[in-house]
This record gives sequence, structure tokens and C-alpha cells, in this order.
Amino acid sequence: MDALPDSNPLAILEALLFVSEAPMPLERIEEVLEGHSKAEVARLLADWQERCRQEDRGVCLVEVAGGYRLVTKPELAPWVQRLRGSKPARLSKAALETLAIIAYKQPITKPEVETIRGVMIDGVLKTLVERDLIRVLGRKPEVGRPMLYGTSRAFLEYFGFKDLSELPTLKEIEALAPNGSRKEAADEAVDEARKPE
Amino acid sequence: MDALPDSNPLAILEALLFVSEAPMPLERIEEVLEGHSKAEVARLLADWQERCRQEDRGVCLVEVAGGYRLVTKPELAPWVQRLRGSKPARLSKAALETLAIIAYKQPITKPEVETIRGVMIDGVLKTLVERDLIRVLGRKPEVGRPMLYGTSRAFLEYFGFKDLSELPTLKEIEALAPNGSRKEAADEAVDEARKPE
Amino acid sequence: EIDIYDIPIAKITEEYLDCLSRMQELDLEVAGEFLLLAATLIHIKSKMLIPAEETDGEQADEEDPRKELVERLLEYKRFKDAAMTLEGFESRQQLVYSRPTDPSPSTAEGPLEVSLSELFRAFAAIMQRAAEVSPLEITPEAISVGERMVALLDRLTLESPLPFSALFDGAGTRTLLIATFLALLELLRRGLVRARQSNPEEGITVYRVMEASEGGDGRPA
Repeated sequence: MDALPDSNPLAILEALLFVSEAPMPLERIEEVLEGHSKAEVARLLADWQERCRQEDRGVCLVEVAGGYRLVTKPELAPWVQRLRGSKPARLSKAALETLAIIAYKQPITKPEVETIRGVMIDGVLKTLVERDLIRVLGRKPEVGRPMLYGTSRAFLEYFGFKDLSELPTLKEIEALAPNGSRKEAADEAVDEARKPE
Repeated sequence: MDALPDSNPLAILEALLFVSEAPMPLERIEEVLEGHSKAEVARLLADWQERCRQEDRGVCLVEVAGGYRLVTKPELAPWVQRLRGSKPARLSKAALETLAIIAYKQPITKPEVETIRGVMIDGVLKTLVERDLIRVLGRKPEVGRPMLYGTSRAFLEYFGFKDLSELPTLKEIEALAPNGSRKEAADEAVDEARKPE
Repeated sequence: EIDIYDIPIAKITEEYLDCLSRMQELDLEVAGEFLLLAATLIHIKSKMLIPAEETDGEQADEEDPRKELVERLLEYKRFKDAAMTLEGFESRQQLVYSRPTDPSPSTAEGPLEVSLSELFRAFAAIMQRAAEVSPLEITPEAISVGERMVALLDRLTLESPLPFSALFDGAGTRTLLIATFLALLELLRRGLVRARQSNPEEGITVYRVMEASEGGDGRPA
């Protein structure tokens, strides 16, 4: 490893713990910190733990299975929950895919979406209705009269579309979506080249 | 909201910033902290910023994309990179140029960007959409209704801007560019060419 | 890097051909840029070689073909410089790291946060998995919301503020009503008009935001 500039080891420790996705084993910290013995690293960690006890600090260092990690102090949990409660919600992959299918193939029934996705979508459908992204458009005149779903006005507003015709077309999505297959990319290039100037 | 137990506001602030996934707007902090005026929250943030300057601290508080967030100190980057085992991927020249045109001329269509760059930008556009750096703003009301692109919040975060007004103007850039004298030279040349023989 | 006022045609042609032969090794985009530039230069040169018509005195008014190129190149250069500036910000920003985001989607009650490109990606993924999905049909818009937007704006430019209900005057059909409403939403979203309701008993008034006015409430003087 290259020699790194001098920095306060406590500061480095904080930065490492801050960006680490999983608990960091002592050995790993020692390895990255380099030049500090295991005993020294343990002392640094103890030092850090001590500082975190100060009442103006919101996080503390804990040793959990497999290593050290930073967590918010237990007594601050109510505040964190309050933040989380109003935290922007993201759609799961399943919900996104279902929404995309409904947006493009509406009006569409639940069994039809399930055929495309290859899985049942009851839970996801409920989430989307609750989120007011889709709505029932009517019933399909066939056996069982299944409900037909489509996107709501809230859906348009959310994505900033004036109307459904503003949704990118399949072609536009293919041109923009990553990892489109090679063949499509080649076709696209040909199409482009053929365009009149 | 329910009343929460008394805690040091600086500690709460740290916990909130620590768990927040996106930059937190001042209003949001104020809302969760409750009972502190906007001015008080601003003072707390400044206080926090001050403490982070201490050399045994590894993170600092920055204002970006309309909010506040904790990030590791720039001088500690080598250590973080050693932990991660890699440096972050950079955008290609083509991607940066396309992004610059979109940033300054938004809303803008793909053909308009292509006219300025003199090349097709399909591949680059894919990358930028994939990384969420640009977003679709709608469609241009003209033949073919091409999609209009603009920059996203992720764009602000990626470049560390508080908002779009922090983008240096093209004029400022021209003044700063090392070979900024080019323009004058060209203008002069045009004048020169116009002179009667 | 050439002086466009003295275009060395031989040199360009040579490099052009050389470039063509090396196309495969080169970054295609760079090569494309060069070819375009070379072609434009040769075009200009050819224009200049054709003797200008001797119409007395009017020559001065004629656009120098090089001027257009200069302008295009300068505009391109401006963005090249801007790209370099962005690159500087990128390098600076890549030295700081934030907390890794939690990959599991939250089921929080807060406002929804989904980007359009996420939706694209989801759909593209689906399309790749289910090749049998028939091509989409999108119903063309019968009434243009864009037209309604223009109409609304025109009207609000002449008389503003207007009561909300007055905006729908003359919108006889359901679709026209919807288009008008969507147009209004879009104008609000773009900040071109504002809606105000001083108290719940009163109706909503809509007024035009003047582009030139800064910070004011947008009412025309």
C-alpha cells in the first residue's frame, strides 16, 4: 500500500466507521490504519467509545457480531423514528415493475399483470392503490368480470406528465435504458444513420 | 407529534444527520427537532460545523442539494479509498460535456444537444439517465414531441452544489478558462477578415 | 488546432483520410467530432474558392462562411470549458463520502420518492424478461393539453386574476374540461400561474406570474 499522509488516527477511525456498510472487524481496521498495532487500535477504539459518551454526541461505537460499528444512541431512538416516519418512501422493485406494466398496458387486469410478471401481485397492488398511483377503471366484460386497473391522476402529477402520451414510448425507453441488448443498440444506430439530415 | 424526552439538541442533530439518506433540508430538521426556531436550528448547525473542524473528527457537515448532510473530510479520502479498495468512477469527457450542455440549456432535447456537440449522444444519455444525473422534464411541443431533459437532484449532490444557482455562469467559466483568450482572438480575426483590403 | 482563416486543405484531407483508416482504434466519438469538423472546414474552403459574385458594394453584407463555424466552435468550446469546470467539482466531491444507503426499500408513510428512470429501468427489465409482451399502444391525445396551456396563459395575460371557474368557460366537453384542468396543473407546476384562496369559503383565484417581475406576487401592474 502507498504511504498515506499523516492524519489524526481518531479522525481516520471515525471516517472509516462512518462509511463502512457492515461492522468492521478489528483486523480490518488495523489493516487499513496501518502502522498501528492491534493493541493501539483497541486503545483508539476505547478512546472513541469514551468520547461518544459525551452528551452532545448522537452516535456511539458498539461492538457487534463481527466487528465495530457506529449506531445512534438508544435514547435518541424516538427522534430517529420521527424522522423515519416521515421519510420518503421508495417503491420496491416488485411495485415498480407492476406500476410500469400497468402504466403501459392499461387498462389491464390483475391476472394479466401476473402473467407478465410471472408472480402473484396482490400485496403490491394494494400498496399501489393505497399510494394512489393506480386506480380501478372498471370491469372487463369477460368471465368473472375482473377489475381493470390504470394509472391515476396522481401518477401523472408525480412524474410530471401532462397526460399519458407524455410517457416515454417503448422505443424511447429501449434507447435510454441501460443494458439493452447489443442487437437493439445496433438497430438504433442504423435507424439514426438513416435519418435525413 | 408526541412530546419526546429531553436530549441535547446537538446529539439529536448528529443522530438525525447520521441516519438520513439524503441531504436534510433545514425545514425538515426544524420539523423533527420541534420546539426550536429555524434560527436556533441554523445556530445548532453552525455549532456542529464548528466542532467538526477539530482535527480528531473524521466527518464534517456540508450543505448540498438543498439540505445538510454529513460527509467524511476530504483529506481522509485516501483512507476511505483504501477501505473501499477503489476510487469512485468518474464520468467520461463525453458524459461531462453532454451534462454541461444539459445543465446550462435545460430544458433541452437530444437533437439540440447533438447539434452543439456535433455527435450522437445516445450512449452517453443512457449513462446519465442510469446514474440519475438527468431527468425527463416533459416533451417539447413540436413535430415528433421529443423529450426534454434537465438535471436532477442527484446532479446537485454529485457535484456538490446547494442548488442550480451555484453553477458558475458560462461567462465566469470563460473568464477562468486557461485559454479564454481564444474567443477574443477569434473575434479579432473576424474583424480582421472584414477589413477592406 | 488550425487557423480557420487559412485552411490548409491538403493537410486536412490527409488527416481526414488518416482518421478514417484509424477509425477502428479510435474512440468513435472523438473520431466523429474530427470528421464533422474536417467536413465543415472543407465545405467552407470550397465556398471560399468559388469567386463571389461581383455585385458592387453588397459584398460586405454577405456572411463570411467562416463566421458561422467560428460561432459554432465557440459555443462548443464554452461547453467544453464548462465540462472541465464540472470535472473540477467532480474531483472535489469525490473526496467526500456519505453514509451508504440502506438497500432495502422502506415502507415508510412519508412522501413517495421514485425517479422516472427507476420506472424506465423496471419496465426495461420486464420487457427483457417477457419478450412475448405485445407492443404497446398509446392512445394519441385527442385534445392537446399544450394548446389549452397556451390558451389559458393568453387569457390570463389579458385579464388576471380570474376566478378558477372562469377558466373553464367554453369548455363544453368532459375531455376539454379535463384537458383544461391538466393544463392548469401544468402551468402551476411550471410556476407560470399561481392559485390563491384566501379563506375556505371563498373561491380560488388564478393569476399570471409575470416572467420579468422578481419576487413580487406576479400581478401585472
